[in-house]
Amino acid sequence: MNLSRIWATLSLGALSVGAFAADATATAIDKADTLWLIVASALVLLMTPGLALFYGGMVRRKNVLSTMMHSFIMMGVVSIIWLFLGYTLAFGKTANGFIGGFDFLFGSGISMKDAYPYAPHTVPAGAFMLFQMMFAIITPALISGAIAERMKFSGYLLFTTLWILLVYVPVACWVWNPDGWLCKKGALDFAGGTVVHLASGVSALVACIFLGKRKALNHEPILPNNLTTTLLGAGLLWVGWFGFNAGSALAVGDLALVAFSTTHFAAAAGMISWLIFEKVRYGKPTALGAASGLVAGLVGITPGAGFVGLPESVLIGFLAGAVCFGAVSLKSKFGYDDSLDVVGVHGVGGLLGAILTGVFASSAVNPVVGDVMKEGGRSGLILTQVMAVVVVGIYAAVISTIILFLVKFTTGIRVSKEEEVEGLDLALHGESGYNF
Amino acid sequence: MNLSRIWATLSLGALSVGAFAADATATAIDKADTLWLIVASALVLLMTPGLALFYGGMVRRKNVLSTMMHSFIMMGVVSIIWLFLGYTLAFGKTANGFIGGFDFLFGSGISMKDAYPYAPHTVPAGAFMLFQMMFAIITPALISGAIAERMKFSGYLLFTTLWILLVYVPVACWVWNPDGWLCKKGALDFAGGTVVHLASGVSALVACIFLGKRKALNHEPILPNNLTTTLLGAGLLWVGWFGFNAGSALAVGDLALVAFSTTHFAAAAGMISWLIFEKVRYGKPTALGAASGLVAGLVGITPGAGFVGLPESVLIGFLAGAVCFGAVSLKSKFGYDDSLDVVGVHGVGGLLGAILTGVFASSAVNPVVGDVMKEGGRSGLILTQVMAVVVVGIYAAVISTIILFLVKFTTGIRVSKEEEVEGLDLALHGESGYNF
Amino acid sequence: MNLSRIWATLSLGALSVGAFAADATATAIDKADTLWLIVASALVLLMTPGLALFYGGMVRRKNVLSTMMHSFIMMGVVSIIWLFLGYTLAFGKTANGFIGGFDFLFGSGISMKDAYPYAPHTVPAGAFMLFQMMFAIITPALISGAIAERMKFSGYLLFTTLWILLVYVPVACWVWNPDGWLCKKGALDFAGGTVVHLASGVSALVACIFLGKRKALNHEPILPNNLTTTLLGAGLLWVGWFGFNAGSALAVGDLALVAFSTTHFAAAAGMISWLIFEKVRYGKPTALGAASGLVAGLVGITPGAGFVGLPESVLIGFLAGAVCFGAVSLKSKFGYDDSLDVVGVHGVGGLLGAILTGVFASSAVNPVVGDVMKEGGRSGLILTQVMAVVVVGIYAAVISTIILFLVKFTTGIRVSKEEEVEGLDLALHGESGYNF
Amino acid sequence: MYKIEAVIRSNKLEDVQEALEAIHVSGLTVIEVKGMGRQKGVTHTYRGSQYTLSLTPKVMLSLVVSDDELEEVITTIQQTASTEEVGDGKIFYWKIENAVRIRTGERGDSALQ
Amino acid sequence: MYKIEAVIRSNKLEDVQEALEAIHVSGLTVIEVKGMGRQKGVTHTYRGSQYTLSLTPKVMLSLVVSDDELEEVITTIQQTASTEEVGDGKIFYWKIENAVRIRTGERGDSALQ
Amino acid sequence: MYKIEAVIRSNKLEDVQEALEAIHVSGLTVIEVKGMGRQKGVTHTYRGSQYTLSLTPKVMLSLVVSDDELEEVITTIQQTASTEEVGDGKIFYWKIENAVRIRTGERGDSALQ
Ligand SMILES: Nc1ncnc2c1ncn2[C@@H]1O[C@H](COP(=O)(O)OP(=O)(O)O)[C@@H](O)[C@H]1O
Ligand SMILES: Nc1ncnc2c1ncn2[C@@H]1O[C@H](COP(=O)(O)OP(=O)(O)O)[C@@H](O)[C@H]1O
Ligand SMILES: Nc1ncnc2c1ncn2[C@@H]1O[C@H](COP(=O)(O)OP(=O)(O)O)[C@@H](O)[C@H]1O
Repeated sequence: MNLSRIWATLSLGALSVGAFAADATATAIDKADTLWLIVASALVLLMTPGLALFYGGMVRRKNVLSTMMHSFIMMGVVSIIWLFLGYTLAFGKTANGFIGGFDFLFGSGISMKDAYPYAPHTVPAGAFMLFQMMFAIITPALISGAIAERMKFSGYLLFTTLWILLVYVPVACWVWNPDGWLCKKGALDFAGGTVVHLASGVSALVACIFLGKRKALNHEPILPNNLTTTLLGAGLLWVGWFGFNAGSALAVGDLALVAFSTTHFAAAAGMISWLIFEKVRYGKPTALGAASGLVAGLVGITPGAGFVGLPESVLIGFLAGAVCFGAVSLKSKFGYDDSLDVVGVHGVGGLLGAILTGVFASSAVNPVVGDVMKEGGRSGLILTQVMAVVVVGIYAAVISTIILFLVKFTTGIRVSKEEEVEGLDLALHGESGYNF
Repeated sequence: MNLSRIWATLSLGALSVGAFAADATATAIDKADTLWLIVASALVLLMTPGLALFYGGMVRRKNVLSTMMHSFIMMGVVSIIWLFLGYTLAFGKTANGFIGGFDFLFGSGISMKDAYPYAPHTVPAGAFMLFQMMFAIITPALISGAIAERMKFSGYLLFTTLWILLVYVPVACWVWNPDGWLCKKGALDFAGGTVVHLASGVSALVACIFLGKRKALNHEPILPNNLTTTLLGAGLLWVGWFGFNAGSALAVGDLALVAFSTTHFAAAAGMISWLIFEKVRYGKPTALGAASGLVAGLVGITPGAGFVGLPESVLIGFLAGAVCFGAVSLKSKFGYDDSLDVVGVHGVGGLLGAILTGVFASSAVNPVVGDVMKEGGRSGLILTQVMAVVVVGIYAAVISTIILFLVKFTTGIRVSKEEEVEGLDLALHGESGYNF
Repeated sequence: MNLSRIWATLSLGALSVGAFAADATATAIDKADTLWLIVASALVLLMTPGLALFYGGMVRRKNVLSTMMHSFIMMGVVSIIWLFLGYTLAFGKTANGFIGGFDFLFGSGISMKDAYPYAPHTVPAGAFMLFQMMFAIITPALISGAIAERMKFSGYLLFTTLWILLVYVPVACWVWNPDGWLCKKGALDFAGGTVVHLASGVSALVACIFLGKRKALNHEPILPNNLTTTLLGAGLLWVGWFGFNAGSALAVGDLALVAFSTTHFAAAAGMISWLIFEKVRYGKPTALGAASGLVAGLVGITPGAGFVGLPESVLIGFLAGAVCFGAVSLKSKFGYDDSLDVVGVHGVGGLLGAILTGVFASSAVNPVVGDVMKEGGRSGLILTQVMAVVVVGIYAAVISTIILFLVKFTTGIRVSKEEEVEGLDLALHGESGYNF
Repeated sequence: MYKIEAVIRSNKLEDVQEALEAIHVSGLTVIEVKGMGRQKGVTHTYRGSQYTLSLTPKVMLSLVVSDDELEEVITTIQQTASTEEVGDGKIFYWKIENAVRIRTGERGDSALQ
Repeated sequence: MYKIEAVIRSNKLEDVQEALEAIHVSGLTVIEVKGMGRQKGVTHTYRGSQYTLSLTPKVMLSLVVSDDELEEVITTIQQTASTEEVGDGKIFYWKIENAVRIRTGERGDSALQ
Repeated sequence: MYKIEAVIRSNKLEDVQEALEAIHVSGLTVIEVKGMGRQKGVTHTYRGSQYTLSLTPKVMLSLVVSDDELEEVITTIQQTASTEEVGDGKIFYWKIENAVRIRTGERGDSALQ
């Protein structure tokens, strides 16, 4: 991932293609680009309620609200953390490439008129901060699928607060801060395959092992309470993901269009592929399979959205659908209880996508790919991708484990057996989802 | 419909009005226009989950997922078909005006930087391809409402695949390819009254007659399982329709604003009109009536959205609400089982809208109208509209029938009586929508 | 509120900051601004279905459709009224500052190419009319929460029709018409704290007292039928509110970004604050509390969205969450039956927000603030804010009372006891929300 | 020991519950049911059609009482649940052999207290 | 006076209702239940797993008839509800002591009419 | 032949079902009910208010067994469903006249197998 280069290429590239407004100089603010980032931010925010529905529909009736709360509360907690501390640690001037400085502490110094100072953006810094915040909101919410139906709400709040500051923010700094060390290594991650999906997927694995299985697992059927909710959530995720991936171009132009297209086709292919494998393996293509497959496709294309061509995006989506289906099916073999398959979809999908980005990235699509392959060629790029994945994966796993211990010995981490049986909605929130 | 002329007018018109950026030459890419098409594409995609909800809420509980799948799966299947084959057959260079050539086969030659080569667009070809794809996705999904609660999933997949290639793509070529034969005749269809609604409505009629009635019809009450879902779907359709109609202007400007406004007012009037007639006829205005009426208004205005004035749009919406209400009420007289009234709403609404476009189109709103009325005047335009409707209607009916026979003798078309009684969700997908 | 000045500042300000396109003169139409208003209008429209879901989930199962209808029907009724009469009375040339003239009667004279004639906008008048209409649609729908579960549908239609014309339209004229008398007094209301939330909140109070309590209150538990619906609604409201507040800048630029940010942070803080107080007071943080708190934050920031800084928006959101929580908790003490807490959230939140706008408005954020404080300084501004709130509050209360009497003696206002027991869905609309 | 099954209007549930508590009925089980009887069903409007559902939502109370409580309980239910409109419902009762409290395993009248 | 409880297939409800109306059964209460028996349950597919639910949705009819109606009602239900496939359900019946019409308070066979 | 009605905790259903299958109970009907008893209800928080619902969700098992199975079935249910906390529920049983298998029309004990 090397966004600084991408951005440079973008604005310079715009000059050379001539198709786009020719009066854009490297740091001039462009109204259309700014508007796109505003709209994309709204679209990415929409993904969090979308995720709440996607996850909420899959749990048992008695846990639907607690599961949805896991996503909604991130819109509150992470936003405030981001404004006051997270953004500056991720995107402040970094000396060492590991963590940002305090130049934007408490939201100071974030201009609504001028661009982010350390990269040649064409949008005001405030727009960039908002857009990045939406990513920070959804990432810990993704993890919540793994620990659904049994985690204490206070423990979840403490966990996500620490996780944002100790895992997400540093990794975002490494990969997305123009001076981040991974950014400089030339690893490619267009919209967060590593930062968002891999980091959350690995942490989800650690967290669900740490928490242990739900009492009901392998004992009584655990069936989704409302799959129409899950389908609606999947639909909103698809739409929001256009903002996520195409918005990551940070400008209106060919890269945004490429990212929009590859996102769409990967989602389409992921849906079809999951259904085919499901049909072959279990005899019936399911609605939940369609929803899961499209999400797998979206996850798989995320790191490569602005680097690969359209036919390649179909292939990536198809592979993501197939591999994530396989990963989810194998889950029971490994014996951890990842309630809503965060590991199988986001962890495995993010990993696969990062590596496939290395395989399929094309300089015809994005000149940045030529730059990063100058030294090591294709195999060098793939190695860099693997390295980035491994480093981020190990880091996320280690820090998440430490945080989980900390949570366990402070707020506590798991609800009591009685609360689990009663359901978290009533036990923790004093409500039930439906009073029909 | 004569989009090539509309586009020409638009970009030239922009020069003359002077209100919009004056530096636009006929084929220069405009960033705001490009962004609008990106956003409009996302909005139109949102309509498909919206439709899934709209339809899904209306069937019986046991068929809610299978009905929603009819829409969702189109986001997968049609997308891939479109990229590889559909787009080129619809919008490739056409010699005869009947079917496009292979210049964009497998997605090749679709530029993300330069405009579509055969019309003076101000947006990159990739954006145009994406936007058109979203229309192709929702159109066969519309048909699914007619065959809900009894069609085999495999049969549906085969039917829609063939239908897209043999009905939608040719008709789109005739009407929307700048060299399509109907396009050259000067028929007006701003956003798909004929291509989308009439074609799907007629095919829906054929399909539901071909399939036969649901066993439960006239035997037990068939009540919608969840009207809140249907209302939500209607709300999303309304919002998405702004992208559908106003996006069809392919540029930010007065036509987009006109189309946005007429779309809104027709939906509003359609809702009111349906409710009034329902109140008079059955004594109570229903929530489903509100949802149906607004959709009828939206369908009715689609062909004329960029050709008529605001007061006319209120009238069109009102008439669409009234006539579709009547058509739906008469359904039982004709004895076919159109489960969710695709014929009454999309078929009749599309037909009505196409003709009313002829009646109310105004050159004050859109100079293209002056062009097409130069030869035959108002009555000539109306005749052209009728002709377009008749040709497309007959073509869709004939080809759909052939496809249905083909499906019947390959995958099979209708579920067994037992599966119908059990419900398609469990029988075909191994799931149930709600596990409360 | 002084939008005329804001707009002037905006377009002039754009010149001085230099960050935005420098070729914008005071009245030239800008494509990016126009597109933003189109998109923002779609976002604000989405809020009405969002509100339908937010409210619909909170009532008892038997009233879910009637409650959702209260919102949906406004999309029909208010749209038509607005086009033909409302817009001209609110935004037509006003001599006295109290009510607009007839220059836009029946939608005539609303240009789709040129700007609104009485203010230096950079968007076509049609876009402005549409955007304003979306506000007019949702405002009476907000009131419906107070009278849910017991009002006659015909009475509701008559009430809202009169209310739009006799309360909303005049108040909008005073505050948002560039020649409105309150506008000229220099009261600040960025996006409708007074016009939308206070006016609806006060009218809601009057209406629910007038109607009397629901029979079931204090007799049987009244529990929300579907909180997942309410959460979804809250999510859509949040996203739509970006259009509401940031769209009110009427242009892409720093003010839109400020408003977007403050909106977001106030919602986040409102959610957290409500949950904290709820946890302290009742022992458990609820999902409905999260939804209520974020809406309270959104309401609270609405009048100040483009006038205050980011840290101030966090504070405003936090205070709004806390104060609205308190107001809602005290409701039972006062003995009126405000079914869904319109008074506690929109009335109190709008009031608080208007006053806090006076307290925190900063000329560093928006130069207009400097202008309005030139004469009376900070305390003068606060006094003006209080005055605006008092005048609008009293006006809304008086006129609403008169309308309610009128409704009572014509269509009737409250359903019969039997209908209330049976549920309004079946009694008034002949449907039930769920047939599971 | 008697088992009483009473089908009543859903909106009478709260009142009946209160009335029974007032005469110290200690336990009660409630079932949501649909009833067909003389009362005519509800009419649903669904686009072009109207369906009259013959089944109306009701609530069934199922409770077991000792022999000496029987009459008082029946009278209480009957009087509280009656609106004197068609559709008020029915009470059925019959002698049963025994009751067991699951928690303790005890049987007989004491299992009811 | 007899109480009949019949567990039948959900999709047979309409037919049975009609058949009972044809023999002038005046009242009926319907309960949604889940049954376990010889019939094997439905298989749900849920991502990587398949669950066979042992309980199948059924409908239970609960009705009280006078002594002389008993046989006809039982035969009607049995014949209408039978598909001759496993899972058709069961009818149970027993003598009960009395019925009360809530509306009027009247007891005995006349409460049933 | 006996009818047994057991109101148990919802989360005990799986266990009881398994225990009954282990003693070869062949059929069973399950009804979702709400119960009032000594157990205090659940408290719902709703904005400014808190409601304690007196009714707690429970599951009612309805099964008919032959005379010689009765005791074993009752003991099995009682022991499996007991948690020794208030709210475990009750078992009621009574003699019934007969059972009919709908599929075949056969009556008596053989209809139960
Ligand atoms: N014979 C019966 N067996 C079982 N339930 C009955 C019987 N008759 C009536 N019911 C129940 O009682 C309810 C009310 O009966 P209905 O005849 O409508 O009114 P009423 O009892 O006031 O004459 C019905 O909806 C049904 O649930
Ligand atoms: N002993 C029983 N007690 C109560 N209900 C029973 C009993 N046996 C069967 N049932 C009910 O009857 C239904 C059908 O029984 P099943 O054994 O599957 O088919 P069949 O009656 O055709 O042999 C079951 O689902 C259950 O609800
Ligand atoms: N007399 C009764 N008649 C019918 N059902 C009863 C009766 N008493 C208790 N129940 C049912 O049994 C459940 C448990 O009873 P409860 O008194 O709470 O606990 P326990 O049986 O452990 O003392 C109740 O919720 C109710 O459904």
